[in-house]
Amino acid sequence: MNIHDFKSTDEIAWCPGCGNFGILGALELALKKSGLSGNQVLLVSGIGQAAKTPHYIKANCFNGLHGRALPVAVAAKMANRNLTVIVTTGDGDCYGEGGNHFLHNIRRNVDITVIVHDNQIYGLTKGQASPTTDPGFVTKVQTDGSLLQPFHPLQTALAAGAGFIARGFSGEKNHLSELLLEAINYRGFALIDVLQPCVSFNKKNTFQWYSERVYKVNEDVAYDSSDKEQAFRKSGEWGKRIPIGIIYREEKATYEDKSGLNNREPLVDMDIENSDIHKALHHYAILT
Amino acid sequence: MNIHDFKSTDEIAWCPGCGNFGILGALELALKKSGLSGNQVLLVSGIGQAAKTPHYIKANCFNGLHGRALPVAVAAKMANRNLTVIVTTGDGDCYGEGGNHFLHNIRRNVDITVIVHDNQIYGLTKGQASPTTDPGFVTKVQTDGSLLQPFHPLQTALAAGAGFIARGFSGEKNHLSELLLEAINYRGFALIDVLQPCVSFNKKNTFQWYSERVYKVNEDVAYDSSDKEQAFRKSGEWGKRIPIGIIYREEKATYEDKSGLNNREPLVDMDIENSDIHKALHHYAILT
Amino acid sequence: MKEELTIRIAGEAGQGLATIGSSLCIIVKKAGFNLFANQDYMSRIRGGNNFFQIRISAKPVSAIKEKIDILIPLDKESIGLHKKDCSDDSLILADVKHYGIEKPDDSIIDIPFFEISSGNNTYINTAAIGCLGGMMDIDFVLIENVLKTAFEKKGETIVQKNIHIAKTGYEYGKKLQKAGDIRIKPSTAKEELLLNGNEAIALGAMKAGMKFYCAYPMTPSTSIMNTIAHFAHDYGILVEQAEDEIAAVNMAIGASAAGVRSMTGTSGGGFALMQEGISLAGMTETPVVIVDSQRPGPATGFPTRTEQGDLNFVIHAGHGDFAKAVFCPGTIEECFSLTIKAFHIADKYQIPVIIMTDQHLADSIRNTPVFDHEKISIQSYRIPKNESLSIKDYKRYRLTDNGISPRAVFSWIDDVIYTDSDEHTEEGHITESEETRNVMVEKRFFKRYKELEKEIIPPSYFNTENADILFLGFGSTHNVLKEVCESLKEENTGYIHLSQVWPFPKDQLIPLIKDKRIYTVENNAGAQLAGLISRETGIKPEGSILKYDGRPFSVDLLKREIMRRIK
Amino acid sequence: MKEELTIRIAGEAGQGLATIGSSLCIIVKKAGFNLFANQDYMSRIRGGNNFFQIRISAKPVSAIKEKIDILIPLDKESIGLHKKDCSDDSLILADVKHYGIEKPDDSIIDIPFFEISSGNNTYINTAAIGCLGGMMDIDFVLIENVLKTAFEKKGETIVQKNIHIAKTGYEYGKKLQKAGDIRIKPSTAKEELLLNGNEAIALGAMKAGMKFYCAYPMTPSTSIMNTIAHFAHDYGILVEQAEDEIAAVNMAIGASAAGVRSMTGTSGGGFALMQEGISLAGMTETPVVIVDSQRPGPATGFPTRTEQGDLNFVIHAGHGDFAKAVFCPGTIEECFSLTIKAFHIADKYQIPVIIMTDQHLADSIRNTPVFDHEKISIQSYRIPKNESLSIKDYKRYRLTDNGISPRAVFSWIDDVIYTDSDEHTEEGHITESEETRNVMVEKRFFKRYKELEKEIIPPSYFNTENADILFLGFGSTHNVLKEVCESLKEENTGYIHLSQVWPFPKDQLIPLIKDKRIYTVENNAGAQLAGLISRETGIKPEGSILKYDGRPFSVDLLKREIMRRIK
Ligand SMILES: Cc1ncc(C[n+]2csc(CCOP(=O)(O)OP(=O)(O)O)c2C)c(N)n1
Ligand SMILES: Cc1ncc(C[n+]2csc(CCOP(=O)(O)OP(=O)(O)O)c2C)c(N)n1
Ligand code: SF4
Ligand code: SF4
Ligand SMILES: [Mg+2]
Ligand SMILES: [Mg+2]
Repeated sequence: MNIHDFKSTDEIAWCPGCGNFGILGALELALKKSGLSGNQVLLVSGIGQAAKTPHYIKANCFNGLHGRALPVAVAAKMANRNLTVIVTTGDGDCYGEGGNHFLHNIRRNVDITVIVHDNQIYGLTKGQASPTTDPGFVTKVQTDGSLLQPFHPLQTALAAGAGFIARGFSGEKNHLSELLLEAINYRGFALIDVLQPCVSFNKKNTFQWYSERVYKVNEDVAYDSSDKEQAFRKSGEWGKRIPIGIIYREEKATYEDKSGLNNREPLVDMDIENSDIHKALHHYAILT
Repeated sequence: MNIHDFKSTDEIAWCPGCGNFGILGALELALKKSGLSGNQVLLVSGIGQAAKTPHYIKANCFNGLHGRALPVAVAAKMANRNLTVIVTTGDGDCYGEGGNHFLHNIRRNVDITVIVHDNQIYGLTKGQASPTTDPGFVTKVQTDGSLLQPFHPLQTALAAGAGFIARGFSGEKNHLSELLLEAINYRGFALIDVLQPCVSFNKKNTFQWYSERVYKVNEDVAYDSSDKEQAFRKSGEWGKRIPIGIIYREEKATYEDKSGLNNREPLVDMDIENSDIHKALHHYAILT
Repeated sequence: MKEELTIRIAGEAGQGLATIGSSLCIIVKKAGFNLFANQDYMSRIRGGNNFFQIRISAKPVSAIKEKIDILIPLDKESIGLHKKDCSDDSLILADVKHYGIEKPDDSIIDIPFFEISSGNNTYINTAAIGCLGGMMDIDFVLIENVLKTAFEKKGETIVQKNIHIAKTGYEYGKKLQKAGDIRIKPSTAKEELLLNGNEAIALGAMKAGMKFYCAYPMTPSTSIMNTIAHFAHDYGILVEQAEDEIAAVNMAIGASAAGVRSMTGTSGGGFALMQEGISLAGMTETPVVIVDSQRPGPATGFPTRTEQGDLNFVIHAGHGDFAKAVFCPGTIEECFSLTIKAFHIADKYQIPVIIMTDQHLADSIRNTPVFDHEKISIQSYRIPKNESLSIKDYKRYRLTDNGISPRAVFSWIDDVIYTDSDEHTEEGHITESEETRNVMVEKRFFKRYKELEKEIIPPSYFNTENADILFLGFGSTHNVLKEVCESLKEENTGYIHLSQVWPFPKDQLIPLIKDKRIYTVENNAGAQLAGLISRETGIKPEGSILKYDGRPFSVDLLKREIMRRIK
Repeated sequence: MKEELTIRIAGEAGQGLATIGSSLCIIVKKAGFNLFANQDYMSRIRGGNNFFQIRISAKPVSAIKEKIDILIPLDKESIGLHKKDCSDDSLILADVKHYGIEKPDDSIIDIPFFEISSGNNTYINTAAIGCLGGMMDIDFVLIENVLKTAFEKKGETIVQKNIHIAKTGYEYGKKLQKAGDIRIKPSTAKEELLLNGNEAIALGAMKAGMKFYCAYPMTPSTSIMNTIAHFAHDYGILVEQAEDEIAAVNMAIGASAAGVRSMTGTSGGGFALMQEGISLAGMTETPVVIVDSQRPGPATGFPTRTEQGDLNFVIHAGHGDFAKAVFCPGTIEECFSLTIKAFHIADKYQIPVIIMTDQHLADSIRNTPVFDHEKISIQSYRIPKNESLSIKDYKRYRLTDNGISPRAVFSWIDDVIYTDSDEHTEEGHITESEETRNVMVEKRFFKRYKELEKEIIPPSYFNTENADILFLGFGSTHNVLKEVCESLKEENTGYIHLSQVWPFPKDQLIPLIKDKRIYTVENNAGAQLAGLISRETGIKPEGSILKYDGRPFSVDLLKREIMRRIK
């Protein structure tokens, strides 16, 4: 009874009209196309609206702590490299509370896919500024408007050394599902930041606001996603025009390649009932 | 009895020959030149060899937790904007345990100076890989050599939006002290990553190794430190040649400017003994 | 006329329950009644099912009742979901046709809310308020005024429309007075505050001279930050949202080390992340006030519900031995006054102080006499600026008889100040000496606790002398315990409530409980207070009345549970 | 001939104390003696003053003595610093000329170490070892062999040079036998292990089938990671250094959730950062083993020294109520066996298990009988791969009688598995239901503890029946308690040692301590064990013998303190 439709029956707790529905649909589509079955996929999340996603997909799920999806995800992949591991996280979850894991897991380059539902707001906690909130945006906490410079996820990921960096838009479901499929198939840490309107708390960066700005980067004939400097420029674009698509892509050795995990029995399959520690004990043994 | 020589009498616990001595000397020099007196300066650090620095300088000191120098430093500055706040931290302290504060305090852009003693190793805990350790470097934990891609502090700081980004070398004391003075005088978050040989645990990136590679970026006539794309390229250089000097510099509004802190009485000087909360209570008062 | 009435308005998240609820609170208060309003909501923004419940009474009240007298369902689903909390006498006000209720039973009173609202769902709230007002015989002018203020910003047309609809609902309500007389005896008129526990904590912090608040959003603590942010300009406070809770606590410590009273607030998971920082405050002797607004754990748990499960975690917060104090206000008034005390103790003894509250106390609104704020005097324990320049040879950790070193402010004194998280000398430099360690432990731990014991808040109690059996609680159970035990005075019961759990008020408690049968009443599974009492007093409670389903005790449930213990 | 001897070698960090120390341990062990070696070092890499101390005895020993018999100072400063720990009979072996000692007193025996070392400071260690060997009459072949192994990598010339210098030192030592006879009765020969507590923990983890170790470096836990990394290839273990301790614990949980036995290790400050993760393990019912290798707090404290100050912090780790177990090995053997048990309990009951050790136990080396590892059988509690495919309708949190749900492995079963940190249904989906909450608390907390109580490790004890007065300890004080109390048997004293502090072995302890005078012996300021005993047994200790200067109890100090309590 392998599960290929990825349809969960859990009731969805998002607001009607939320951009998360588009992402959910695109992810379902990508998973269906991937040919994987639900028991081979592990969805990992932290806490937030975005982080509820794994419950709405019929695949394995680890819904952990706010900000801590990445460590769980990479370790699960290290433990069982047969899993396809996908993180569904929010801008607060991934770039705020989880910022340190974001930086260092890019360096680790474990083969996982990270989908950031980026609504530029803390949704579940009712609308405080997130790392990606536009400057000047007013909330109940940021009463004079957000003072901090916004975080640039794509540019930062590039500088930190990520090999697959993309931006999607929840309003472009097919395009997004293609991106997701590419990310899933990419070997290494793949980041997709997805523009996701929050109809309840972000009255600035609305569906319309994004729609008027996004354009597909690969429609731009001169765009070469393997050129890092161009990617730096492109990932800095945020204003009248916002690029979506694969911003940067580079094939390189993953953690599993370098650590030898790919050339051995998965950790989870090892026999643990008969560890023979003679050799290690011998190291400490002294015959009088 | 204002203190202008910044000479502490605390016994120095570093190894003989350590690169930290050069940084300490350069910092003392910069502080002397700054015309500040010790009681106006606050040195904040976390834990590590680098983080012991504040004890060796006669200025105010908050030597806090491993990885947590930045939050303490920026908050102290917010509380008392008359202080010149300087963080002395290590590559592990700042980019490892403290990575999230690094990212978000760049966004916050409080006027502080951050000196990272970058020995590409965890010194105090006896030589494990740090975020900046070169790939393949063997330690007792990384027995097959470090597998993670190294962290690029300057490039990442650039992408994250830092306005003052520099690299120094502890072997170039005068050059370094000039950099430090510029950083101290810069309004905003100033990062100086300082190449610092660890004679005890880093037998690869030695004094000689660095000496053979470093060159001053401003000797390069074509170098314009206000050009972000050029800075991206320059900050990516790491190999045969390693640039030192100011890699990027941009004048912009600080947190204190934007929050209004600069136009008001410092928090620390406010009267706390006579808070009159009539107005706030009135908000909740209902007359039957 | 009735003594009291419990009204529940239930519907989806996003149907404006909080708005209708708070308008109703103001109307009811203005009409001269006492009230206690609590919220029950899910961890989602739209949909699901939430409720706002208001208990209205001639006498002051501050706990919930189990059964509701009037249910106003804002959708059909709410009828089924809340039926279980209705009694035989309950009235359900519902638009039978609009909700498509097929066989309305006797308890349902059909009111054409949809029609009253001219066929516009968004006005049903207003129609319901009007109707309730009519049933309760509240002067319509009060309702009119509240609606005016509430809709002022939306323009005159909207205001008039609301008033019109409320009036129509009001007339319906008047007619219904016969169906169930829900008029309540009026109370005496006076100016009072209408606010919840978190707002009271925020007010306390402002009164105490806090100038720096730094936190990461987390339910149910966020409204402290919202409230402080709202008044930040008025009181010159800097509110900063941190990137995570570790930053929040370290920033609060940093600002405090620089001489500014500062605070942070969070809930269990965030409090967990602050452990190392709390230990840092202990070691560096930096005052800091931290609010743990509890919700049910472990881990993410029930984000919007209530529990008292962090007691042990909070009193043992931070690795190593150092002094701290933990307050747990039981009333809105205590939320205010103990926050002020928290700053006082933190500053005077240079220690971390934790205020433990929970979702129930944090979010529940009641009318409270205006705080006696003018009589409160705040004292700063820093070396004052004008005395600072004469300070010579300053040592941050100077040894003194009582363990407290005078605290100077960076840049106010001429000398420099060393602050250190390692074991340190009087000067604040790192040391490896065992002798210095011994005197520093003495200073931070033994001497500090000796001082703190002098300032312990004694437990409050009722009928302890005459009672055979006593019920003990801490924090938010105060009100329900009080109401129940006062009503059971004749049964030889009494109660004791702790507003401070650390240092534990053992000397004050032992005489009260010695030779009595005691039970604890706790909103947790671990009977944590019972354990604490055993450890600290050597007296073992006979048992505990525990509730850990994420909901507060109702007066009725607690009464039944207490009666079972008495028999 | 003597029964025993304590030798201390003292000098700066970087003078190779650990190397000389461990060579000496091997030589002494090979010569047929028992030994206990502990390290005292500063939080720095070079300079300062550290020592390596070895107690050599005919009988097994595992605690330190207060006074040293032989001091070998590697620099002049060490003479002054360690004089206080010498008795009138102590010998100090020093190169009077080389150190420029002006008026050597009687205790100083002048040995021209510098000259023996051909004027090369780096060989002084070797000269000292040779000299000690000669004094103790150890067969030189043993010394030669150890030096060969130690310097093998540096080439034959260096090996020969060392052997030559050792031999010259040896001859000096032989001549000194008259000055102070330090020969010890030999012991019986057998194969034994020579290792410290952390190495034993690492071996236990390997035996238990741990395949994933993830940690952030922190003294004194780092050597667990080093040891596991050393053997990682042999046992197919993945060792990963995390970016911080929050990542470390969440990674351990992630790997475990995916079906792999995993562990992390840290010290107080890092353990503080793991609190939320521990709570997550509790909520998601994910097995995980965490080592807290204690050092003195609060905050950074004394990074390289010892304390037992985290007891309360550890047993109350994590917000909310959930089941956990805490072991605190007292011996090197227990470091091994309780680590295996920790994995067993974690896996069987799907809970976090914490192993509490401390710097003293972690870093001290002793000879220990070879672990009986072949008899230990390890059982995995996952649904085995070959049974997995027949699993239908899997529910991660299926309700069962004992609260334990069968644990399936992702991808092994056909069905999917939902794991959740919010309150959840049997399927693992988020819920808001109060009924579900109640059964889940029942499952995670009440039923789990019921099961765990069945597996509690009973306290070990000595002379409890006859003694009037008992001394109680936990963790690393086991050995010193044992040695002292056994020597005081005639004084009607006994001891009890706890290797498990949570769930607390109250049923086993009460009969032992009832009607006795009891004292606790603790390496902390807070008398935390005493409080725990009061709370859990209702029996209040009369007092506590506390040491909190960062150094372990010596046999002599504890004996004096105990004698004071007896009188
Ligand atoms: C340790 C901790 N801190 C804070 C929270 C409260 N919290 C839950 S979700 C959230 C923000 C979520 O924002 P984001 O990740 O952008 O998700 P969104 O709801 O916008 O999809 C916060 C702060 C928590 N659950 N745990
Ligand atoms: C929470 C916590 N984790 C770990 C440690 C242990 N620790 C102390 S210093 C250090 C690494 C220091 O490396 P770095 O910052 O590069 O400083 P360096 O010693 O190299 O100058 C670590 C891991 C600690 N003190 N606190
Ligand atoms: S609050 Fe915003 S992000 Fe959350 S479900 Fe609603 S619309 Fe979506
Ligand atoms: S260990 Fe390295 S960084 Fe630390 S003091 Fe020694 S040489 Fe310097
Ligand atoms: Mg968001
Ligand atoms: Mg370093």
